Amino acid sequence: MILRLLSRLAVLVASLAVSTMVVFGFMVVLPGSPARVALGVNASDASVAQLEQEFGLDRPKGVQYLDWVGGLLRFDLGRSYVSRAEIAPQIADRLQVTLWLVVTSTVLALVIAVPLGVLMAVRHRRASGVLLSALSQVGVAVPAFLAGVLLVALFSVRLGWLPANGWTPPVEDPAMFLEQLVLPVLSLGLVQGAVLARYVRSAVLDVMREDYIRTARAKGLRPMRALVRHGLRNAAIPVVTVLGLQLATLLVGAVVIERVFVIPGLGSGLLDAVANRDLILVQDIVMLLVTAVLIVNFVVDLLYLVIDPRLRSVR
Amino acid sequence: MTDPSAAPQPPSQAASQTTESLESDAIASRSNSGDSVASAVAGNESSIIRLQDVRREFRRPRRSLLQPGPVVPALRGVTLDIAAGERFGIVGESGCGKSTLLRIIAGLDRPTSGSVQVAGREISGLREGRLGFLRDQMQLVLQDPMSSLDPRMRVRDIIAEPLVAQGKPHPRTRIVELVESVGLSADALDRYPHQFSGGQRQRISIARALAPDPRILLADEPVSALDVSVRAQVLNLILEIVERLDLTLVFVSHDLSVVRHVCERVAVMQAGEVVEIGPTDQVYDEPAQPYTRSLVAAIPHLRTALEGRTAADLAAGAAAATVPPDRPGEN
Amino acid sequence: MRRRSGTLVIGGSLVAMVILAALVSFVWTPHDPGLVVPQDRLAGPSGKHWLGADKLGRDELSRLMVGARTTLLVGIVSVGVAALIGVPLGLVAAMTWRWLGEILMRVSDFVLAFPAVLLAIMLTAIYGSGVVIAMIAIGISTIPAFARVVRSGALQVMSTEYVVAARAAGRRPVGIGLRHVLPNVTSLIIVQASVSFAIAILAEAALSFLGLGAPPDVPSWGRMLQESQSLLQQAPRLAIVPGVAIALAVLGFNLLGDGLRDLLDPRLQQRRVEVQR
Amino acid sequence: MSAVLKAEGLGVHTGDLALVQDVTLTVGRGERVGLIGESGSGKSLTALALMGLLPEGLHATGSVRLDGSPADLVGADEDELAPLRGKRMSMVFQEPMTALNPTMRIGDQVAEGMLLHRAHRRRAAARSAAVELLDDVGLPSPAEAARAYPHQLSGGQRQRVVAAIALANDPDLLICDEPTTALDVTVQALVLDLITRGVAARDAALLFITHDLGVVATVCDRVLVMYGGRIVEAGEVAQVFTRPRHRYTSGLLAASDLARTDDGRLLTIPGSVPQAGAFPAGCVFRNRCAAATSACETLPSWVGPDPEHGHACVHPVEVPA
Repeated sequence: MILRLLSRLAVLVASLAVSTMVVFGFMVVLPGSPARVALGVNASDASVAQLEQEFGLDRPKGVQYLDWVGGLLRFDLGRSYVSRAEIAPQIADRLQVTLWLVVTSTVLALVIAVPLGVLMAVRHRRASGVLLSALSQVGVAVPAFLAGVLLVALFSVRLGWLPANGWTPPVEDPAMFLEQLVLPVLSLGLVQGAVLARYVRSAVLDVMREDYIRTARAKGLRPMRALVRHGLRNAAIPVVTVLGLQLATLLVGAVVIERVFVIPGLGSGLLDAVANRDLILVQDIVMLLVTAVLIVNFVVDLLYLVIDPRLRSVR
Repeated sequence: MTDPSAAPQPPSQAASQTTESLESDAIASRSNSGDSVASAVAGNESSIIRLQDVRREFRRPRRSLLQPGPVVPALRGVTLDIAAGERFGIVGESGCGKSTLLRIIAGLDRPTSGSVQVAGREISGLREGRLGFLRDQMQLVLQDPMSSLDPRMRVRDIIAEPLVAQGKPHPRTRIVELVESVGLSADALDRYPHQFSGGQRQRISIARALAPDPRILLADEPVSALDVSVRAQVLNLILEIVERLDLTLVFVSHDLSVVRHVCERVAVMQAGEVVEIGPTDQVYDEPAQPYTRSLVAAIPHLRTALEGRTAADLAAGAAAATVPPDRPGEN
Repeated sequence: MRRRSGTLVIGGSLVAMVILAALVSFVWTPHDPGLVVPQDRLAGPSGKHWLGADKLGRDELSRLMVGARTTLLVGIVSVGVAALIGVPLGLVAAMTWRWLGEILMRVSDFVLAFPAVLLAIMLTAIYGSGVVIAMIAIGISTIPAFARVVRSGALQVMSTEYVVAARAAGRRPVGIGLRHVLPNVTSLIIVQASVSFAIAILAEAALSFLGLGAPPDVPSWGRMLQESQSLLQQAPRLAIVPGVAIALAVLGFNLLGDGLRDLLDPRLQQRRVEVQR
Repeated sequence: MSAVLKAEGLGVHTGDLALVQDVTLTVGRGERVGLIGESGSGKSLTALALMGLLPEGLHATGSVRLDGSPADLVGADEDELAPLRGKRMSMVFQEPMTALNPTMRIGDQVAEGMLLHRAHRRRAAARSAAVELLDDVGLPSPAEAARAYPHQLSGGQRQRVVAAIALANDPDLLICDEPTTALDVTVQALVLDLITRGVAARDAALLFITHDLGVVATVCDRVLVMYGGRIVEAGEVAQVFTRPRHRYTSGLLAASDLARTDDGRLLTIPGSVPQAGAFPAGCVFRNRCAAATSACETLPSWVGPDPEHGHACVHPVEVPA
């Protein structure tokens, strides 16, 4: 078990290391220098050279890479090529915003998906189950940004119940914060919930056909109780996998949703950085998002160990 | 293993090669107890398959960073000699190594050490690409009629496969001849495996095995997945073909009664070793080894049951010898 | 049984509709999709504009039909390329050394950490936006799906007795791969292609929505949706039309994939037999 | 002898396909009855129908009564069936590798049934009773086994655990569906012994389902032969296995006797077992039977003093007087 843990940890560290190379590599294969990109084609050679010197972009690539990675390890993300501001503090703010979005919508997705998925599985031969299943199929087909636009059209434009966009930090005005949070979280959470519900459904369907459920029923457990006592934990194994994979999708969804609702999170930051051609900022934010995904994958592996005793024993 | 002399090597591989092989020979000859068919010891001119101290070890995944995973011996020094034209059985319970042994004879797996000779040629060191002569001479019938035929191939392609794979001509007449020789009609050739019953699929498997005109037929539990009413048909077919084509048959089974019907000589395996070897009737009627005795005593037999043999009697028979401790499941 | 084929029929028809719209758009659209008619600005559905016109007075239906082309093109190229790379990788991972398979799977885990949209944003930061960038990004991020599906399918095939029999018959590894493994994983590949296609449509729409996909003059569903956003008050229809198109296309490919899976999955067929026993 | 289980005209259908038809059987207290048949004979479906555990899409007809319970179990709802299962009737399944929940400790799985049926109200008491039961079924170091997960046990040990679960509440009826088919012979002998002792100690009725004639003869007093979803012959084991009347029974006995040959060839039944539901109308065996005539195209009636003794064959094997 400890070996498995260590090997997963090693994979995590290796993946992070390779990610830094990939992300940095992308920026290096670039034709011309980041300074030229930042300043635009019309900038004078002198100003480009000056920017390069200021940010050490004239040093060998290897040195720049080590410098960047060293900075990452100290949470020093460097300074923006465009605004020259320290990146770390502004990313920290944006990260907080994105975390609010991602965490609340994941919770919402789970709250929707688990009961709904189980219900769809248990009633898969009845009209109600088929109907729910069809609805969830439609939910899966709607991208989060489309859900966002449609929700705004309905609740903000038509009904005027909720603000169409904007962001207020919770410490400033909790009521406003919540009002503005509702629609983006609904857009992300409903769609993720639909996707997840389908996986819960198929996992539960598979488990329902297992022999041990029949054994449990032969003991005298009623079908639903047998499923809850014996099935859910086993069904959780594939669902947790998907949950981990979905997080990457959710992060991307958040990037797009932040654009729809004009929320100053990492996604908006990333898109702004792309628009401003601020490559160091792009590099940092992408690295941050990738790190988040990799860490979640690692946590998923740990969850397996908790759920499945077969992985815990020495084999 | 209760008979200490029959346990030649401790699980560690400390013992030297020579001692071990001597001891293996010793088991073989002793358990044959002077019978004239005692050909297990090297030296029989007519032997077509000869195994010398064959060992196969599998390495489990490592449990610690510091040392490699534990080694699990599947075969602990098997020495066998199978004569040309002989019907030879290998029996044992799950995990005893009988299937590993068969795969090694078939050149589908390589022993960790020891020598495997087929028709006088050493095969244990050869790469799969150099086993052409073996594929010519030796063919295989496997256990599971559901999984041993490719569901996406027509029967004619399945039967022709050994010929196609070896780049030999495979005219339709030959394929028809093969399929008819196993009791199916030629119109079976254009159909797919799922259109056949278990017994018919085993017939197709046999036709495929016969395609390259082999001299040796290896059968791995060929009837254990079949219904009783179909089992007899397939056993008859195998025996008839072996006789007609003068094949050497190596028949692996967990079922001692089936082996008794099919084979002249049998090797009983336990925990990677041959514990007893001899003429089938003798092994069955007067088992020399406690393990063989328990194996025979545990079989629920219709006739003895009607004579009043109960489950308690079976259990007592099974427990008479030391049964290896239940091994953890393999999954 | 009936519901199973129902899934297939609905999915197939939706996909056929999208393909038909794209094909027809090459020879005929109600109007020139790029034609700006100021007096038709935000016109509602009418005999002239069946689905109305956008803020520049361009015909919505025509743009929708031409947009289907973009959607399909990105899907076909990215999924096709991903399959071409992913399938051989999966086969190699399953059929050669185990350590290589392990490494390939770790690498594919790693690639999964870079979702298509993120990859596209990175590429855009450097090369600027475009359909090709979108296709590359979506293609790369789709490779792991194929590699994984093919590997696990191939591992299953490799453990069957008919592969053992083929080896005993003298088939070399390449022959086994081509004659046994590939035919038996084809259904998995088809299903995966359908599902990946749905994901590719979603990714393409997201990129166009962000302005990172097709350039402004090429009609695309995601961009149509984005342009509608400022006009939700006056013309919510402009959001609904491309939105429904995206959703139906994705739904179609998903249902098609599900239907094909049920139709082709030998495990399910076996299960059906078991129930009958 | 009072009948613990009485099934009359039991059938199992999927859509309009009949998989099991007209099964009538009784099992008395302390009696051991075998149900033998090949694949597709419907023997496992019969067992599941008796327990009310048929998979989705299949439904039972006819009637099943358990001594002391007024309700007909066919068509009864879960509220009536659940309290009976695991308490008055229980079941041991074929596949020990999959019959136990892989993520729950063995002890908890055994204790669960006792807690459920109020044999013990306290969790701790149920746990220690579970350990005792595991000891009873012959698990080495039962306390340790109770803390283990299923994958840590061998197939034979798991089947002992399944048997312990089934015997936990001293049921009146134990149904075993091929409980030893997946096991090695030596382990099979021990598990068979364990089951017969467990049943005898509780004076329970045993319905033992298998394809293995030797096993039936060893374990049971009485036997029912199933083929094509119907019971074709029934009677005392000694009677049926030495003087079979139905052509299928005699063919099966001949084909399974590897010591009896005709010129070196084993005796066989021609053809193969049809797919479930694809058996001929009339006598289900007539398309493989050498004695079949046009008279066999109508369903043969039962010949015998009662449903527990007799056969359904138009041309029965003659018994030398």
